[in-house]
Amino acid sequence: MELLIWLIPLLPFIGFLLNVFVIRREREAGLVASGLVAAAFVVTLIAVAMLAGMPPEERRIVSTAWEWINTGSFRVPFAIMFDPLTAVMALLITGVGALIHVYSIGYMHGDPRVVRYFAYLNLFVTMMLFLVMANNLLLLFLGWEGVGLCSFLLIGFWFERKSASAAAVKAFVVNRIGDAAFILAMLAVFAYFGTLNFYGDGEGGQLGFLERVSDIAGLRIGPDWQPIFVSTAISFLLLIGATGKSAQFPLFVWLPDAMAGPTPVSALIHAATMVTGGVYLMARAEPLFVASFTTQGWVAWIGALTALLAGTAAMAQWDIKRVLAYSTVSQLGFMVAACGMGAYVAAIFHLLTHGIFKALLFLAAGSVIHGTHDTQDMRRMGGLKDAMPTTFRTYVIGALALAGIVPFAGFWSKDEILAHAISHGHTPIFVLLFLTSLLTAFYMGRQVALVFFGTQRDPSYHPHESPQVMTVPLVVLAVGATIGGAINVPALHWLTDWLEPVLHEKAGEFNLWLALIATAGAGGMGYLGWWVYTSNAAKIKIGGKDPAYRYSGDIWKGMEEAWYFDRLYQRTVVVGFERLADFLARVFDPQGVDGLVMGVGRFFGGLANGVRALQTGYVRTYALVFTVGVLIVLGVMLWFAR
Amino acid sequence: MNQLGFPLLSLVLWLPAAGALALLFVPRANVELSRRISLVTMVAVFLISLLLPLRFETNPMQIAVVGAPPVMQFVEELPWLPIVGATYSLGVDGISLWLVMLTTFLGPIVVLSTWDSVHKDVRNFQILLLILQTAMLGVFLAQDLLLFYLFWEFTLIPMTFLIGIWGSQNRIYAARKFFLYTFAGSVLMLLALIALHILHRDAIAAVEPGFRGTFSFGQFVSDLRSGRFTLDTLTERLLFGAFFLAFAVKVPLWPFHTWLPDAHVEAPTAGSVVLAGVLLKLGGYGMIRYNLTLFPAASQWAAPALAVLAVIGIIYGAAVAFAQSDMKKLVAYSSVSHMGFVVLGIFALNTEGISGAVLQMVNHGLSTSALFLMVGVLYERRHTRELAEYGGLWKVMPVFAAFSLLVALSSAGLPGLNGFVGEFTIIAGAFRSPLLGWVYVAIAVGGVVLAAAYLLKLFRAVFMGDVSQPANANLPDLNQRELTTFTLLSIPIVVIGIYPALFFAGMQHSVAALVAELMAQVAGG
Amino acid sequence: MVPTSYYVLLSAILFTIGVLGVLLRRNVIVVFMSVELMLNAANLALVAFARERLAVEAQVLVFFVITVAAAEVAVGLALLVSIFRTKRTADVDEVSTLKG
Amino acid sequence: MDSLMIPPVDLTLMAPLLVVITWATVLLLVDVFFIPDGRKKLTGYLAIGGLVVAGLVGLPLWGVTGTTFDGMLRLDPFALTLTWVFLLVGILSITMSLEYLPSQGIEQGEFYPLIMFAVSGMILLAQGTDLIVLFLGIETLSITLYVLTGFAYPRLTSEEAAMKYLVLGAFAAGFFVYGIALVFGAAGSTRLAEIGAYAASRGLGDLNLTLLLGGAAMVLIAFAFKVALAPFHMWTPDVYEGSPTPVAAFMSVGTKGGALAALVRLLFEGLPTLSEYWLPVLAGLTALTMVVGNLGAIAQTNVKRMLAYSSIGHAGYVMLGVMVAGEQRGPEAFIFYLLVYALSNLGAFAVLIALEHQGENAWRLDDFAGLYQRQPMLAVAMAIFMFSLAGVPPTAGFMAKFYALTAAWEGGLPWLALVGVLTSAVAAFFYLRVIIRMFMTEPAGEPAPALNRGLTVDIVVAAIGTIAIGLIPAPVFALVERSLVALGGS
Amino acid sequence: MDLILFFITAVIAITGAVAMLVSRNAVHSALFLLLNFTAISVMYLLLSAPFLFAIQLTVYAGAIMVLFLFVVMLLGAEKVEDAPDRIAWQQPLALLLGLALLVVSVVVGLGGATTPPPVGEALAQFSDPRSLGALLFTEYLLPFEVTGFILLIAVIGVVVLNQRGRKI
Repeated sequence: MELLIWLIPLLPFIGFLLNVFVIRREREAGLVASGLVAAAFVVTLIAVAMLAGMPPEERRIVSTAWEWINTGSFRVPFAIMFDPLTAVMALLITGVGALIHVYSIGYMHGDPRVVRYFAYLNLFVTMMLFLVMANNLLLLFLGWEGVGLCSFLLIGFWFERKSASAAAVKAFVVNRIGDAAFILAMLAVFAYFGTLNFYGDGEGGQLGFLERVSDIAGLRIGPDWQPIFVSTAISFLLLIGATGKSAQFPLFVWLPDAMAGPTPVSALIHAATMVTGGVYLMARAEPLFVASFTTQGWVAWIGALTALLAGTAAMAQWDIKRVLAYSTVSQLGFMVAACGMGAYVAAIFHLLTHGIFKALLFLAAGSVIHGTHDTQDMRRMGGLKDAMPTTFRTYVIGALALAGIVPFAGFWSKDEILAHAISHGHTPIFVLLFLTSLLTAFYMGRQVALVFFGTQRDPSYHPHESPQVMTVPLVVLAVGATIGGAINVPALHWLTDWLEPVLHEKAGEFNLWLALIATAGAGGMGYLGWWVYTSNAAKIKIGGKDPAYRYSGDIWKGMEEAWYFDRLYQRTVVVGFERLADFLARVFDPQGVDGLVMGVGRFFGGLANGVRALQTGYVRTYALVFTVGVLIVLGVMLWFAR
Repeated sequence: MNQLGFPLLSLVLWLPAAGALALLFVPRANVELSRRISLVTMVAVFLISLLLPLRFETNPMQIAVVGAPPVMQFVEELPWLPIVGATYSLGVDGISLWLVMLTTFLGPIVVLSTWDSVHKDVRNFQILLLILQTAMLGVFLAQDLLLFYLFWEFTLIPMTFLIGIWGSQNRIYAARKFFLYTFAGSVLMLLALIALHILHRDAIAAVEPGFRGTFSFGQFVSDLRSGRFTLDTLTERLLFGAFFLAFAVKVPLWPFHTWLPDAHVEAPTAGSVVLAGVLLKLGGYGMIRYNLTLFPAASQWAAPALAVLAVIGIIYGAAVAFAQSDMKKLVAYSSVSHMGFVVLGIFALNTEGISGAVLQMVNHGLSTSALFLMVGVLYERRHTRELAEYGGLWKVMPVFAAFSLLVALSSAGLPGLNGFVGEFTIIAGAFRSPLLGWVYVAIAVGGVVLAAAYLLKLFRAVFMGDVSQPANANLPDLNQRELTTFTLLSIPIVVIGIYPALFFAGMQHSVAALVAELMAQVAGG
Repeated sequence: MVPTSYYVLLSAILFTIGVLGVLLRRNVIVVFMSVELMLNAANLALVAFARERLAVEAQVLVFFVITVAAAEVAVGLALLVSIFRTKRTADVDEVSTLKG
Repeated sequence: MDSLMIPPVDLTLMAPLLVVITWATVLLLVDVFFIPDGRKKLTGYLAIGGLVVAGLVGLPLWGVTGTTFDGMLRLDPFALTLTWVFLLVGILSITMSLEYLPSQGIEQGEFYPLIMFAVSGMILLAQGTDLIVLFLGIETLSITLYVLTGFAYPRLTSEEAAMKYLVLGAFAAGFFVYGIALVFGAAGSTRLAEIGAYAASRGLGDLNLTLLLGGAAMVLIAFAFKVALAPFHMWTPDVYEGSPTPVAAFMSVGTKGGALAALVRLLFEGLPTLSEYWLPVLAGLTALTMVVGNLGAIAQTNVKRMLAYSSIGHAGYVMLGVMVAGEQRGPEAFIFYLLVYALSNLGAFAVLIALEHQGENAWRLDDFAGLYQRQPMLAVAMAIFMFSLAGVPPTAGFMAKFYALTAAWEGGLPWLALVGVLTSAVAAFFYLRVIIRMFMTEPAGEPAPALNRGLTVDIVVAAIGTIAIGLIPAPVFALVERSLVALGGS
Repeated sequence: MDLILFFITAVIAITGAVAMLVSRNAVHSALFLLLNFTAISVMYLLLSAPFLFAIQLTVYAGAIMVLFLFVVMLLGAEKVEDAPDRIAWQQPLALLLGLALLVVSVVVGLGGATTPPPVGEALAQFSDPRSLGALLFTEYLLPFEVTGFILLIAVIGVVVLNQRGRKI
């Protein structure tokens, strides 16, 4: 069993190594990469089955490979574990991952660097698996940064494009800000618990910190006038880390730009898996978060605000992928908000369903892009439903799931979150989230209308359906998006039970009224979106403004720019830092610090010139100086002899 | 004598010098032969030095009790200057072990890098490299303060020539600045050595008449710890300061860093590699070996202030690096930032901090050397170091780009690669240190963010985007030699990243003993 | 008898005048004369002290000093003559090309 | 009247001195009568022979301690070691002059005997234990050097230098004599031992402190002038620059060495009990000297003049040892430093000579440009000397500086050691400048300098010595140490 | 009596010295210095050192001063100080220093204790040139020899410094 779980991350890693060092041909690369990830999926399934065979309380396998860091009291093993939470994450990663790998074979066909692409993809899966399988924060961080790296590589895959390289660097650096907080959180954890392990190895050894959260109950740090709870400090730092990775306010700005990468990448990394890392982290560190009421409030508010903010931004985008990107941010906001409200199972549930249907949407969008010869601007699309029927159908399924229409997967998970918000009294959060869900339906309706209905607005290309290697994954995912909700439908709540050993949560009650209202609202808004944009199709011009712009004006503009946050950062933080760096480098360092050093040199030079000036060449001056010396020597000696 | 029965350390120490001597007899025109002799020597030194970690006792029999001198291994001792009690004594412990290995490891790499970059007076270049190698090894190996100082100062001479003769346009200015700055920085250390010697002699002579004094590091330490020799607070602080200044200039700690960018920018690639790879480590090593060990109380006293400088250096170096358009300058300032981490770790004064600092020195040696080699590869092809001159090379030189990315990420502290382990251990140490605490760390972590910013800026400017300059369109990718170089460097970069315990294990005992002593100082006074 | 201190006082005055001569006069020959005056002043003091102690050695010393002074003057004047041949001056300020 | 009773004279105790002085006198005659113009090199060889013989004659005297001429001369290992150093300096100076003189058109046979006379003056200074002997020794040395300084006839600067040297030297001699008078007035004797005994009698009430101190101060000033301690150093740069280069080389070590040897005797045999008065003064002068010498050198672009200033600075470093010669390490540091300085500095001057051509000098820094490409070995040797003078390991200069600083610290002058290291950091600047010119700039198109045998010998000996002593100083230290066991007492 | 003679001589000596210092003609200076030397030789007589009196007159006043005068005449260097002083700033400074030096030397010189003036046999011995001569050849034999060499060196020096001009 221990060996088996090691296989899960290792299989894709082997794929990575093969693709880097051995494989040179496109065909082999795709097959090997997809095959190994699929194999990992199978292994994961086996592992899950074995896990299910164990008694619920013992469903955790921990395996240590070697001591990673051991210096002083600071010991971190290179250890992974497998428990129910990890299991569902791993299933999502390997499952959706395998499909996306297969899809990529078609999508990336003909790209000169496709081998490298699959290598990156494999590496990503490896790192993502490490992220979810790590048994300590440091190894989690390894995966965390590792997926960040792969994200960087894949966003920048078409590095020739300026936007791609800029987006890649931006993604990495913005993530780094969150990571810095993550590092601090790790240090704090280590300082207060003496270990970074989540759980003990189950053999009577040291317990992990998640099992010992009570140790820090009531502990406070900080200045006397403003002490904060240690649990708050740690969880808040983790929260900042999560906002980076999961693209939450205020660090969400990198994700829309990240769409510069190949679309399957957007599907895998920037929708289904990597960006959910933050949510996973919160779920994993649930005892810490729960221990801090303050942080939980922050988490909920950040999630809800992000959800609304990104939802509004998604409404006003023209780029097919940017809509989905903001939608992803928005949905992640849902999950985060759920975590903040204590609905961890709901968060994970939504994570899973969202992983499936958002991957579907992205892949379908990719199929659209593929079929329209790299067109991404929805103003140049329209009427594609006939040219690409499979894509259209799967896309609609994905859209319905995202919008939260019964019985698609998104409905169940979203509803669970909303129900939790109501039932636990988080009314403001509920309002925000509900509003967002309405917006979601609206912009998905808008998108479907813009892309698939009406007439093709840009006749310069001939749309065609994608090859089977791409459509088959779409169909598979569409099935998943349709029935995926089943894993935690209110009556069965399999997922809740499954996660119970980790998240200790009982199934919530199904709120029929809410479900009805939400579905009705979503259906209505979705239709509204579809209707507005099909009926106004004629007003949409390539490069033109949105019909809604007429009514909302600058507000629409603000939505299109995601309320100018990106630009705000650019103009304050980035420019400020650049100016400061420039000042330090061009003025302060050469003239200040080095100037001081050179000043010392000049000082001695000046003294030297003084000595030189005294050396007049006149022997009488020399005698004069001599006499001065005589007087000094005599004077001092006589002074002493007084 | 030692666990091997033959003077391994002397062999390692003097073999490069012997190679230099042999090169003297090679005709100046026979360029290829000089290079080969030099390479063979360096490789031989490295292979021989491999015996050190192999035969190193990670947990020596002698248990480190508080008050005992540091346990040295492979010890050699010969009388050298009996009149002042200075001896030719060599030894390694867990702290110097890896630095010695770093030095011998970088030796062949440096020589390999000269193949394409140095065409002027090749033989003498190699001679200087070999001599420099001996000098640097001497600093790490010497267990006698006078011997140490001798090697310490001597490193200046070959390096100055390397910069001054083979450097680029502004080389004279840089060479002069390098020499004078570092020389001036270390003169006070000479005085401190003398003071220590005399104070110690006077103290011991009071007990043992006829004692003529010593420069033996081990004896100083054991007498200090056994209380036979004590320093009053002011003296200790002054001596500490004198030593520290020398090391701080070398490291270089902000604000003593301004010689570094000049030296790096002007030095030939091999020179930069040695400078960044090993020479800067002399400072960090000196702080651990001498400042902390000899003056524990003063170290405690000064640690917070020095850590402030270190933290300033981390941020400042990173910010200034970010603003550079010259690749070498960028990497040079990144050294300021990275070495700031090292100093921060050292003055955390705990096991994590110090062992992290040692490992980080090794890491920095590997990563930054590789970065300079990377700049060198580009410079040989295009003869410019301006970022604006490049772009899109990922397409043109994919292998090179891959290695560069690896190196940049290692330098930026990506987990799984070497840089992260060092940095993280250091800040873990600093966080836990009662002298420093989270404020220091919170700022230092900013350096991690900025490191990603400037290194990716570098990477992006060179490798990403389209090939804008026609001159870049047909640049050849790495040749066999360069490939070997980068491959060799990548191995430890990855190995340290995923299995640092191997390296920590060696230094554990020494660092623990040192820290125990520091702690005893706190308890005692 | 005249007290020794009177002689010493006189000698000090003469010595100072000699020093002033070196400091003030530009004529090399006069400078040499001033040096001679200094030596003489010293001799005077020496003899005065010798008389006080009745130490004959001091007289011997004076003898040596006079001899050495003569030798020095000889060399100095020879040098002056040599310089004068090219420079045509005995002004000590004129020989000031070496400086800085 | 009574027959004169000449006190017993033990000539063996002054054998080296005797050999040098006799040989010089005879050589003078031989030169005039037997050696034709144009072959004056032969005189040089003979002079070298004489110095070598003098050195050999001294060998059996190793370890002998004794006085002669009624206690006016003293032979002890201290004096003997210094004698050897002086002989070495003489030999090296003559070696580098052999070709220099004809190339400058100033070859005259008298040059070599004069150098020998100067050496004899230095030996006299090392051996003398009576103020009057010291005075005469200084005058012997000085008058010889006045002549030698003015030796480069067609060059006006040579005569100018001689004139300046003479005027100031005579001025200083005036103070010396006045000092002797005052000391005699106080102590009633010129013997160092008796002065010491008198000075030690303080407390008995008959000590005439003011008189003694005043006299001692004036004598010290005269020595300080010879050693070129600031502010009595003003003559040094001009005189070094003006005089023929071998003479400058000789002076830079010789004069200093002789005067310092005498100073050690004076301070530690005559005035040890008064150290509380003279030590601060001398320490102040030393500090000033190190500062002024090294600062002055910074501004120079003329290497010869730079070396002159540097010699002032080095006088300060030697003084570190001299002042604490009462301690074990003082005289050791002094002699060791002197020896090392002699090697390095003479070597540097030899390189300077190698660059000079017929009738012209090549002392500008620019003349050193690219020397490495023209004459690699010469450049390397010069670099060694420069590093040694700057005190950078592993050259002998470092060891010497290290030892001098140690001695100073031990002697209770840590602040002076501090000044020493700080000024040596300043000094690195101008030594490095020469090195940079030689190695890192392009040659200015000058033809390769001509190296002759004598110079080569000089440079090679000096370079090897500098490196060897730097790496393995123990034997030399041991020698110096053993030679000094006897000093301090008596 | 002695005291009066001393004062007269002292005044003459100082006058001679000062006059030497201030007179602008080198010949005058030499003559004034001669006056001073003569006065000092009288002092030697007063100090019961007749031998030195003779030496002073013959060597100094006779030989050296003649040498001075001779060179002055030979070179025609009586008046070299007509040109303006290039370092005139130094004059007041020099005078100041001279004053200070005088004060200091007086302080030093008068620091000496005064023992009662000696008389009798011992004084006679002191003033006897024979005892001086005896000392010269016994105790002071070495300095005496060295003085000889110094003179030799001086002679060689003079020759060396002046013969080559003719040669070249």
